[in-house]
Amino acid sequence: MFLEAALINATSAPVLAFVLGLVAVAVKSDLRLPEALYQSLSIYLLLGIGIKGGVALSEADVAEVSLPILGTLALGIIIPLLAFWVVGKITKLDTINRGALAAHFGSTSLVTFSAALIFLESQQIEYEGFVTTLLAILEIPGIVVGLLLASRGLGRGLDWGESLKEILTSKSIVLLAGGLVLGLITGSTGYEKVQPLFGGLFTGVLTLFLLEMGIVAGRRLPDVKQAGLGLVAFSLGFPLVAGTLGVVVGSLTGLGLGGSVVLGVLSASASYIAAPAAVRLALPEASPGVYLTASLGITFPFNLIFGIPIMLAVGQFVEGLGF
Amino acid sequence: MFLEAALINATSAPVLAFVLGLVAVAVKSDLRLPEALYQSLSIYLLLGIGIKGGVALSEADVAEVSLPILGTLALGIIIPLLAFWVVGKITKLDTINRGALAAHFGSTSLVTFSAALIFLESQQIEYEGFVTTLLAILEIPGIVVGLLLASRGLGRGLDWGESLKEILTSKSIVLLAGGLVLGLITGSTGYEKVQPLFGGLFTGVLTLFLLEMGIVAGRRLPDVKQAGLGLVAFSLGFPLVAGTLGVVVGSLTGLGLGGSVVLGVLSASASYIAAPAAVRLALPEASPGVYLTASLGITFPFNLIFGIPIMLAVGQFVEGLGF
Amino acid sequence: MFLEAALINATSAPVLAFVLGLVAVAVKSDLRLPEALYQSLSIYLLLGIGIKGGVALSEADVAEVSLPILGTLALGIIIPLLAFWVVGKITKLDTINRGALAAHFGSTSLVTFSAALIFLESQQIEYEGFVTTLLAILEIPGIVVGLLLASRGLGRGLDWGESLKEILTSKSIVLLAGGLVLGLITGSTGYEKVQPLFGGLFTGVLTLFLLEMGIVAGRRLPDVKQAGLGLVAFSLGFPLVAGTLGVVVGSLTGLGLGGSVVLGVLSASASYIAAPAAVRLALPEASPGVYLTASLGITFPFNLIFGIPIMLAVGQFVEGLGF
Amino acid sequence: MKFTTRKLVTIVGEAALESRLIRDVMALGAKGYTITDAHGTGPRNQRNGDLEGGNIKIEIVTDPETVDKIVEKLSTDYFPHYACSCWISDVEVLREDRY
Amino acid sequence: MKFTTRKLVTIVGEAALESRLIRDVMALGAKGYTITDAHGTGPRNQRNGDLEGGNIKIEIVTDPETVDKIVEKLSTDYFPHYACSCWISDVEVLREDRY
Amino acid sequence: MKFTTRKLVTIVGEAALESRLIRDVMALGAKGYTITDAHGTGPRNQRNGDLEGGNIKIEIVTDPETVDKIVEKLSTDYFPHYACSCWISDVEVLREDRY
Ligand SMILES: Nc1ncnc2c1ncn2[C@@H]1O[C@H](COP(=O)(O)O)[C@@H](O)[C@H]1O
Ligand SMILES: Nc1ncnc2c1ncn2[C@@H]1O[C@H](COP(=O)(O)O)[C@@H](O)[C@H]1O
Ligand SMILES: Nc1ncnc2c1ncn2[C@@H]1O[C@H](COP(=O)(O)O)[C@@H](O)[C@H]1O
Ligand code: NA
Ligand code: NA
Ligand code: NA
Repeated sequence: MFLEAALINATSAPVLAFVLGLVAVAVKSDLRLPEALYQSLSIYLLLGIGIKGGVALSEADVAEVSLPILGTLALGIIIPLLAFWVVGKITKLDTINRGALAAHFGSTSLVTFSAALIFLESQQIEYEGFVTTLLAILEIPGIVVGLLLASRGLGRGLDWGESLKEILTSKSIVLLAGGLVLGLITGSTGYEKVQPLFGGLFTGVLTLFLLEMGIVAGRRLPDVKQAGLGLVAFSLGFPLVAGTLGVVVGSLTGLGLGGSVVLGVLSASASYIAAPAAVRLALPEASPGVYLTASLGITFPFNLIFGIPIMLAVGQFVEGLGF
Repeated sequence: MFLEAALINATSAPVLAFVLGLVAVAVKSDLRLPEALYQSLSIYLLLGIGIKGGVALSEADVAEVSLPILGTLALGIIIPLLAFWVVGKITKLDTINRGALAAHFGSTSLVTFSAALIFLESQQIEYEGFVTTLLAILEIPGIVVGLLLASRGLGRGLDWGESLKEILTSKSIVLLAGGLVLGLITGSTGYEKVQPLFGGLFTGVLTLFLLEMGIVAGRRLPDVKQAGLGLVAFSLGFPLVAGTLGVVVGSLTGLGLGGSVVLGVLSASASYIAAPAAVRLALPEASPGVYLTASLGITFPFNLIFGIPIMLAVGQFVEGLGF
Repeated sequence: MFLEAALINATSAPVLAFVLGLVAVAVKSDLRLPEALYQSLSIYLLLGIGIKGGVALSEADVAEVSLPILGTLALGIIIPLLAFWVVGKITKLDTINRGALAAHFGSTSLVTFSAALIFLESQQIEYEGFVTTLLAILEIPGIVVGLLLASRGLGRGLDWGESLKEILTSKSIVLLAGGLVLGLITGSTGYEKVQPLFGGLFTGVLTLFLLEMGIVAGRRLPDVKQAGLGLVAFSLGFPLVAGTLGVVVGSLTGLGLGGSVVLGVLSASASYIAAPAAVRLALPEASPGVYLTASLGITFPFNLIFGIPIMLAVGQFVEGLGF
Repeated sequence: MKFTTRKLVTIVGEAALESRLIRDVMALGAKGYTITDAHGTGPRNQRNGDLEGGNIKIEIVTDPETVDKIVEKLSTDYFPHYACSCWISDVEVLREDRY
Repeated sequence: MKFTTRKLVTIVGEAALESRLIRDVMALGAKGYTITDAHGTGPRNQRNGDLEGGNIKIEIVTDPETVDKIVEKLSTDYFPHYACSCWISDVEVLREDRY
Repeated sequence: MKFTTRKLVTIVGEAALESRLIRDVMALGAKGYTITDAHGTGPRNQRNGDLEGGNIKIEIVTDPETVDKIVEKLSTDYFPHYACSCWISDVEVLREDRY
């Protein structure tokens, strides 16, 4: 059953496109999506996911939503702390780089999230529409906690005002949060009119996007060799730990199987867009060769291909425990 | 009833996206659609609107179409003259800038037009498919009349040959007029095949486009403060006058309620693509700080949010008069 | 009947958009698709065609497929040899330019292929889904044979290792072949999810793409005057010869009417993307003014408007012979 | 290698001016030009909020006489009305008859 | 035509730095700048695999004193941490008060 | 601030040449380069209608010996066959060992 689910995930068009991107890099092809297309697709994904989440939220009731939100907030603080501590145990990285890693693994990956939704749909497992709200919530605190942890290793103080402003007004947050509000206001009547674009084309667009992600991740692969065993172990093992935590929190706060799995995937995933941008500006002393290699070169492909079905298995196990 | 319609308009996805764009500028976000996406979306809108208009025209009969076309031509000459005169009365601008404003308010805004169609559809009000033809017709004469008026204030003569060539062969006119002919020839059988792109995705694409328009308009807002009360009054009041004129002409030339409202919106709207391009090249002495602030910074947002439902109210009133 | 089919082809939205592009150049409009959009659309077409071909292949059985594949391989070698010989007869071009032309006419045009599929669908003529496989197969050998023939005229040797690598890892081959494999693996269940993007929007996207192709071809037209009668005769006549050969081979290897016509169109079409890129790098001595004018300026428009319905007529005639 | 001295003129202006600038520059005797998309700010921009939309940067390698003609043309037809910058530097080229 | 001598500073750096670089450069007295999108490689890039994503090239025509201030700022705030290149050349301009 | 004199080589050529040009330039000893997308016209373009599609502009800051090698390579391998322009100017840099 697990193998079957994993196979369905691995043979879906988006995941295969990701593999095609890896292959294109391996054979040294000049294939690359135009920068403007890549940016356009990511605007589409962020806004579309936001809108759909908002529409779902407009139909959910507050009671149902508040516990999961609180749980997610807690995860947003606990996961980066845990990551910081684990990295300290199994690598020799300094405080700054540990904090940078904590920021990345404390935040989330929109694409992994989207792939998880498509996977659940292909398995006919339902999930709460408002999980997008959880995505938006989990995006930010991890970065802040990570920066906070790193700043203890800095000779200088961090310019918190500017850093927070840059994170909160960054493109991805404005699109995601803006989309949520837009969807909340326009509701399902308004959404109907834009469904052909934001709904119907979603999996197709994600397929194109993952092609480019495969290329980007493939270019990172050579760095993995230099990364050191500790970092590789962390990038593969930590998602399982954090992901299981997410599933459990989801289950405890009242999410169904699907919702818990999504929260697990969110917790397992590492950011490679919002976090790197914030860390690069606020924490230039941290090495992109460490944090991008981990999040984009290892954790992202791992989650996409293995992490998602594993989280489902974990979800089913936890459900079986029946607390 | 009017408030209800206004609310439906204001909570539609495209208008909310426009507001999101304004907010993004207000919070100083770096959100911006890639230039290539913005251009691609505008090509899509122009060609798609042209094609749909052409298909509708292929099914209309000449008798029905000719009077509204004549009426629109008349509007294309009267509105810029009126604008030139009104601007002279309520501002201290010189002949050149008055002519530039006349060119902008004599021409039309494709996006306001599209938003009006979507609004009418949401209100289940029918409109004649060939209104797109009216859009194409109203696009050009206003610019020519405006330049003509301005040229009286120039020390030099205007290079009419070049100016007309630049207007008539400009991207927007070629796409709109070319789309019309394409739709006319291919008819509804040919259109069926491209409907999923040009029809199904239309509202969604307009939503993305309006996000960027919100950003562009938002960046113009600071200029509004320096614009002077006269210019602001003109930009808010003139659309109502010209729009009412358009509704009445539509009604008198035999358009139904929907068609009259569309012609009203077309008359009320000011150009911020075709006209600025033409004016900038033919009339560099005119100040973009005046004409763009008026058309893009004030009139466009006003029409999008208030003007469209107001035109419907005007249309219903005029229909009630029953001439 | 032939005229009727030709008319249906000529009044389809994609072909009309091509004509609109030609007109835009003729009236000296500044209309141009943004470079990034053009590239994005071609990625979409290549990947989408590949995926659909792969899905079809996953449902075909080996027996049915193998003979047509062998026939196509034979065409991939015979057509460039024939082209090289004919060019030698009717023009005064040197060995290098003859080889370059052979490479172009030995390879194929994706857009002509796509237009042929849409045309057949509009005629309700069925074709084998795996024709895309034939497209991918016919893409490469012609280029290799052409370079081989040209290299006899070179003072220096050709860097075959690098040239082959550049051809095989080029963007178009990776997308087409990668898409085929992706479609083969994901099958019709996986395809269903991406159908709205890669299936539903196909004709619409091709319409936009052909608009740009019209502009590009239109810019080549002035060169046609300088091309010499021999080259023009070749570019118009050779497609008919090669196309008929293709139809016959298709029919002999067991393809139905639709499939034979597609193989005919593939044989008739000349490459203007893969071949020029390969020839430009491997054979810089050849003149783009010769090979691009022939393939893009003459053969491409000819095939798009006349060649496709002619191939159907040839197919129907060959079918009537009943071998 | 035989190097020759030429001038490099760099013009930055509103993108809408592209075709006019090219026509004028070539008519004045330039044998080639290279254009890149650009954006920027200058003293004028800040004053009166010119048209949104990008700039282009045109680079022209040519001889000093042509430079003078180009600069003259800019001064009369472009500087007064349009957002437009220009600077000139010395360069060395091979194949001197091409520039 | 009255030409004046100025300096042209060219800075190539990670695109993410755009707004910071502009703010700093203008604060130090530059009256304008022109930006183009770019990509490239340098000695640092090859060493530790910096962020993917493009570079920007900023060109600033200004006087020698401002050049010194800009170079100083780059040396303290940018060179140590970011992928960033800089070179300076001589140019001539018209309308000297603009630069 | 310690400035050192270097040369700036600017090469404009068909975009398809990008990877070859970079490989050659780096092999000849350049330590970095910056590329921007460009389009343009030159004497060759007008003669025989080369490939549609853009140009790239490559800028390389390096020492005079490497410049000579690059120019030599261009003269033998690129100028005869491809649309390709090149010009050279003087620049000053900081951190001299980087260039
Ligand atoms: N000092 C400068 N250095 C570099 N580029 C400049 C400078 N001043 C102006 N520019 C460019 O020239 C354009 C037009 O300047 P302006 O005419 O002042 O609006 C600006 O948008 C900049 O791209
Ligand atoms: N020698 C050079 N010539 C031209 N551009 C350079 C050179 N070295 C570095 N660059 C540019 O400066 C950027 C940053 O260099 P680096 O700090 O070494 O990563 C590179 O990505 C290149 O675009
Ligand atoms: N005089 C020039 N000034 C600036 N760029 C030039 C000049 N001549 C040629 N170019 C550039 O070099 C490219 C190749 O020139 P060509 O080899 O003549 O086709 C052109 O497309 C232009 O971008
Ligand atoms: Na996480
Ligand atoms: Na109007
Ligand atoms: Na062929």
